[in-house]
Amino acid sequence: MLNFEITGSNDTRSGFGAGLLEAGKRNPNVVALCADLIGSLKMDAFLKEFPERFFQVGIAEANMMGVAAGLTIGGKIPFTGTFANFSTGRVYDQIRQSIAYSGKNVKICASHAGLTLGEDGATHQILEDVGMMSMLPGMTVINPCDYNQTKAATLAIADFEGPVYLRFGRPKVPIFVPADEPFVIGKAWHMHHGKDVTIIATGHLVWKAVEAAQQLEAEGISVDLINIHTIKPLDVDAIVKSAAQTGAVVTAEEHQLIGGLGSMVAQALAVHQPTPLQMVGVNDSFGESGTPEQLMKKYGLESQDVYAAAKRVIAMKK
Amino acid sequence: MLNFEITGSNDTRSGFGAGLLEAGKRNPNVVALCADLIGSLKMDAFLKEFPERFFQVGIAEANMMGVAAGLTIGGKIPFTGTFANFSTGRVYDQIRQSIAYSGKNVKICASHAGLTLGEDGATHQILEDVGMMSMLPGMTVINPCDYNQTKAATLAIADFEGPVYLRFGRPKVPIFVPADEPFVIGKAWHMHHGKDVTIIATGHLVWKAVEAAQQLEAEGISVDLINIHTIKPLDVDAIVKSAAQTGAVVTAEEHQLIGGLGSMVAQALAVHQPTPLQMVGVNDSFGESGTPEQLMKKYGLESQDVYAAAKRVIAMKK
Amino acid sequence: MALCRSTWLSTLFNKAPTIAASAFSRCNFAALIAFSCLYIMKSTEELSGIAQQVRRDIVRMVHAVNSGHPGGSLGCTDYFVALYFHILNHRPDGFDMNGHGEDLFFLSNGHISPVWYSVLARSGYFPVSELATFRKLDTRLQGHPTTHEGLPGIRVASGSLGQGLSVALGAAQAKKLNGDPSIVYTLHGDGEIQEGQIWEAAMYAAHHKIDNIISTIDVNGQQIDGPTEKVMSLGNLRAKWEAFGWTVCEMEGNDMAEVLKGLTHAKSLTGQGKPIMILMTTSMGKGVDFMEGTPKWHGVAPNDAELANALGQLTETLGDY
Amino acid sequence: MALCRSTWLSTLFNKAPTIAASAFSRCNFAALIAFSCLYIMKSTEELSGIAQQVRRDIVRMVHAVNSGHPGGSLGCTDYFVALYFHILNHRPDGFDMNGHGEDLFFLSNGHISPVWYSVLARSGYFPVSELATFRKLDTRLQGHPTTHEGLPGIRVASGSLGQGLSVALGAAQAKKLNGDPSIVYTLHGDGEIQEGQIWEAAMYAAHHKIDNIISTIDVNGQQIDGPTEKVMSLGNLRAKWEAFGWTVCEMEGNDMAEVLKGLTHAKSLTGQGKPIMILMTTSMGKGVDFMEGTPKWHGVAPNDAELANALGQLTETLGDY
Ligand SMILES: Cc1ncc(C[n+]2csc(CCOP(=O)(O)OP(=O)(O)O)c2C)c(N)n1
Ligand SMILES: Cc1ncc(C[n+]2csc(CCOP(=O)(O)OP(=O)(O)O)c2C)c(N)n1
Ligand SMILES: [Mg+2]
Ligand SMILES: [Mg+2]
Repeated sequence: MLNFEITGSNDTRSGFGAGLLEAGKRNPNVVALCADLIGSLKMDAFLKEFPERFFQVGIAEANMMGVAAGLTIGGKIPFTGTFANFSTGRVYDQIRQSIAYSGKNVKICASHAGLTLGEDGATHQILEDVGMMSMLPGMTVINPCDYNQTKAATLAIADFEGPVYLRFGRPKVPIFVPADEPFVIGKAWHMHHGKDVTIIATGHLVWKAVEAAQQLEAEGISVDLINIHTIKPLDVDAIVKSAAQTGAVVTAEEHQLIGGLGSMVAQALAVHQPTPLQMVGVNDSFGESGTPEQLMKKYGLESQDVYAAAKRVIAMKK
Repeated sequence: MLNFEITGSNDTRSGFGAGLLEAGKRNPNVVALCADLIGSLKMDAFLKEFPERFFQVGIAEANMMGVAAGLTIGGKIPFTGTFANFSTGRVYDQIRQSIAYSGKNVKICASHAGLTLGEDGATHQILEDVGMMSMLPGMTVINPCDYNQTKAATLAIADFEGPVYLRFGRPKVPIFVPADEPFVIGKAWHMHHGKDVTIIATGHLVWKAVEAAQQLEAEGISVDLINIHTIKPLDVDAIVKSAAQTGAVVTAEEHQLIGGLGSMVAQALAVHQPTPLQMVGVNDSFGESGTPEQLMKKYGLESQDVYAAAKRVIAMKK
Repeated sequence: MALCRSTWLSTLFNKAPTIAASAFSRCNFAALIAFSCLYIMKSTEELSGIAQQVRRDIVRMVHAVNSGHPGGSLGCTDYFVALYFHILNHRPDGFDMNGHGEDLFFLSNGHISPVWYSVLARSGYFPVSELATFRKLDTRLQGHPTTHEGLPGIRVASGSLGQGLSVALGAAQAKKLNGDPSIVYTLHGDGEIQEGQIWEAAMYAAHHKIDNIISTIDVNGQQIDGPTEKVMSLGNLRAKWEAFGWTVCEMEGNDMAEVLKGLTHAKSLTGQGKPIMILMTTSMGKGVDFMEGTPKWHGVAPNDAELANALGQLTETLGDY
Repeated sequence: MALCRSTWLSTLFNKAPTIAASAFSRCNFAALIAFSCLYIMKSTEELSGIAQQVRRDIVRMVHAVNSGHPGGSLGCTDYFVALYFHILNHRPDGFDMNGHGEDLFFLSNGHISPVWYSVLARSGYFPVSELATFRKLDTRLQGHPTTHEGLPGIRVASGSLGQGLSVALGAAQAKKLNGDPSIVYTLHGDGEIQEGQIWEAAMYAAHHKIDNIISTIDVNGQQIDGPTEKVMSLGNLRAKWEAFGWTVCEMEGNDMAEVLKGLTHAKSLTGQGKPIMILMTTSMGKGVDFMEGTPKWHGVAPNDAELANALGQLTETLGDY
């Protein structure tokens, strides 16, 4: 029905903070590390509750990844916290060798991903993190869309055995996922069934996709709407089935087009079900300073852009 | 005609070494840096000829990238040399901020890329470097296929203004590109024209693609063969035109399928010309120890694999 | 062509400009004898006056966009003013990326961009009015300094900590290759020193005897999560840098006379085969009482009332932008 | 369950096994009183004999695949033998990734995998015959150590330099959380110390007072491109580590008695609030005259004649694999 009630507004990082605290209460092996960004990562509550299970590493992200890998060897489940660029590009080789290739049960939790961190500008606005982490064999990559989904994802990865990259953001965004919606790693959430066009969205773009879908449905265009919270392993089945039904696909993400969700969907389609595709994302450009809203508009990540992509791709159908 | 004469056999890194020496002779602003791998990178000749223009940085790759960025500020054209994983994942954030975002004229030269470095195993066999570097706005990404092309590429990037990632390998491979074949950054080399299937290959896989194409042509299948030495900027025009003619595309690379050339081709096709695609590459797995030949076979990167992919994709045509 | 367009500033303070002989002494670089330099040296009081204005700029800039980093900026204001209005041999009105024949400055702790932007504008790199665009869409004054928008005075992007020393070392080596006797300066946060790349660079500088660099660490004892001592203790910083082969000086960073003395002394130590590190003690938030000595204002902007309070403590000496 | 299945080795040397009281003293970890330990201590001569065999294994392994790193491996052989056959409180025959109640060892300079594999096999972690698979397709004995193929004895992958100290510190902190009084050991190359991550970890260890770690640097003065002094001088290593807050010991690494003394002394320094670093002087290629003291054999395998020459210098004490 595309009738998602907005129950509030909050930042996804607060969903992480709440999930981490809860995970810490449920499992004494959950520990947390932070690289001088406790407040930004919303790790304060965990630190206050479990000071002895919290490790401050200062501004030394490479070391943080190694220490986290080592903590797993004593049976701990470490959650690392820093901004998304310092969680990935700064420490890629460390994650690759000491965590992914070594199969360590580390949860890499990354805030301030994408353009929406706003005024800090391009050095902080990583738009390549999902691509980097998805190339790593054995890595699970999750990009939830609101506070509730982020909290649920945080709890789910605490119970999951293996390295995980969890990506979330800085600004307050609408809360629309029901608090009791189950979070199943690797399983797309089919938000709405339709037959004219498939919209596949992740992270902050899911709400934009909902808005776009509402507009399309109002015009009589039937939308199949898929929330890909888990980018790796990708739910190829759900995507290919939907593409086969609609014959036209749109992807939407707060990430570079090269290497992002769109590229993975393009691969899946080309191999299994060649289908016209239009992608919404950042087109080979760095970000810049501005308010989150200004940036989403300037870089073409608004619901209007998803809507326009849907119209374009429908026109591409034979 | 698919008649490429093999004129010898050498490693692509030696092509880099020869090109670097030559570039150094042509332009006094060319300088080189190395992180304790002079012999592996074949930088000895440059060091001998221009000791005062050579900077040894020891085992400190992050620093090397920064120093290289700084050297450009004095008008120098720095070529950095280390293994491909330490040229990318180890230093991604440094490249991102100090080189790519800062628009510095640094040439990041990376040896021992892919599986073919052989016995050292997975920690050294980066299969994600092309994906990482291609996501960076403003980065030029080049992956030449033999000694001659690597030498030509090295000379070309010395004259090109802007950051470049140049990827090459360790083992000796056939030399088949004519020594006088011009190297044009960003322009695909259309090696053979055909109408039944397009094969797009890069790096060490180009020769495998030639062999596969020969086999296919012998069976009467007409092959359009494209050598993509420049992965970014991608020659989308050449790819889309070829796909429109053949209606079936194969990509081949020594890289993860996720994030590699195949994914960029899939994106280009899905947006401009939805076409069945089969990809040859490493399928979401780390490498391992073994001889280059054993590994190429085990991980499905042989001419046989390109041949089989071509047969599969032709079968996918309506 | 004047090396520093500051005659008007001196006039403001009604002090007779003095010719700095020391500036001439560095001008023996052949290619640059052409643009011989009329370097105007300012008195300590004049510089302190400029610093007051820069501090006003800082709090106004971060207030206007409700974001940015006032704490470190205020603490480092005296250093920046001394550097740009007295120490550097530079060309604000003919910015050249390569900076041949000029001293260069690199800000490694890019988050304190407000103080740098203010000093760059006030020393003539770009119009002071442009400070009003700080962190706004399409600005050249990005949240963290960048070359990407072509702002004069910036030679590399920073913001991701720990990278600036390496870049500066490359620039210093390029100067040596070019036969340019100018000096390269860098500034770092004390928290930033926790990054491993800093120590890679430290080792490199000593090994290559890069003695045309003067680095400074803003030892304000604070970082985002609290006092450096609690977050990740730096231990004996002097011993660390000495063990890494640097000549180490110390300097009180919130006393203009001391800063001038410290930087001049450091300059006298260049050319002796060793890189130079100044450990500069500052108070975060210096000049605005309620911001002083706490990490609380590391990256938080004042509200309207706080701005008024802050401005009440800072004299407008050169006119607000 | 024996902590170390080495009775047969002792028998080989016709020496009566002695019970190591020191081993018992570390066994007050509640969960482990169950597997109380019969730790067999070997004499210095026995250990030297094992080292001869390990050196044979090393040159034979790298020769067999014409690749791998004999130089650093041979230099560190005495350290490895002392550690695995005398110092470590470990369970070779019941490998458990978490290693509760065991001492742990991390090889950060993963390229010297040959010596580690030999010692692991010879101390009972896996069949000695498996050494013949080194670096061959489908082997568990990858070119660089990895957990990926499930080889007992390995707890994290290494090969990309500079990462092992951080991992070991995490493991050491996990032991503290778990109330496990065991010790964590690490080994690093001297060239590896140029990596910035090492210094991040160094600072972290001191700050968190991680005093259940004993790290060792293989100070062989060589790296791939030549002598460390020429490639990237480490300067005063002792001063560096002391400035970073570590207790620093020195030890001659190619004298078995000295190694035993050095490691035992280091053990006595644990639990005092500071991490411990041993600067171990070795000769690269030790035991094979033509490989000694040169970086030439860092990563080059001997040919047939060179192998024969090398084996002629090394006594077969335990039987070749
Ligand atoms: C690599 C990296 N990690 C983390 C951050 C986030 N960050 C920005 S400023 C800062 C604290 C810096 O402390 P310090 O250098 O002492 O500067 P001060 O707070 O004193 O201005 C942190 C952690 C960053 N910008 N870069
Ligand atoms: C991060 C990283 N950079 C470079 C290399 C390549 N490499 C392998 S061993 C080595 C030299 C190591 O020197 P040292 O630690 O002294 O070991 P030794 O040669 O003495 O065994 C280098 C540069 C690597 N493995 N990892
Ligand atoms: Mg500070
Ligand atoms: Mg060494």
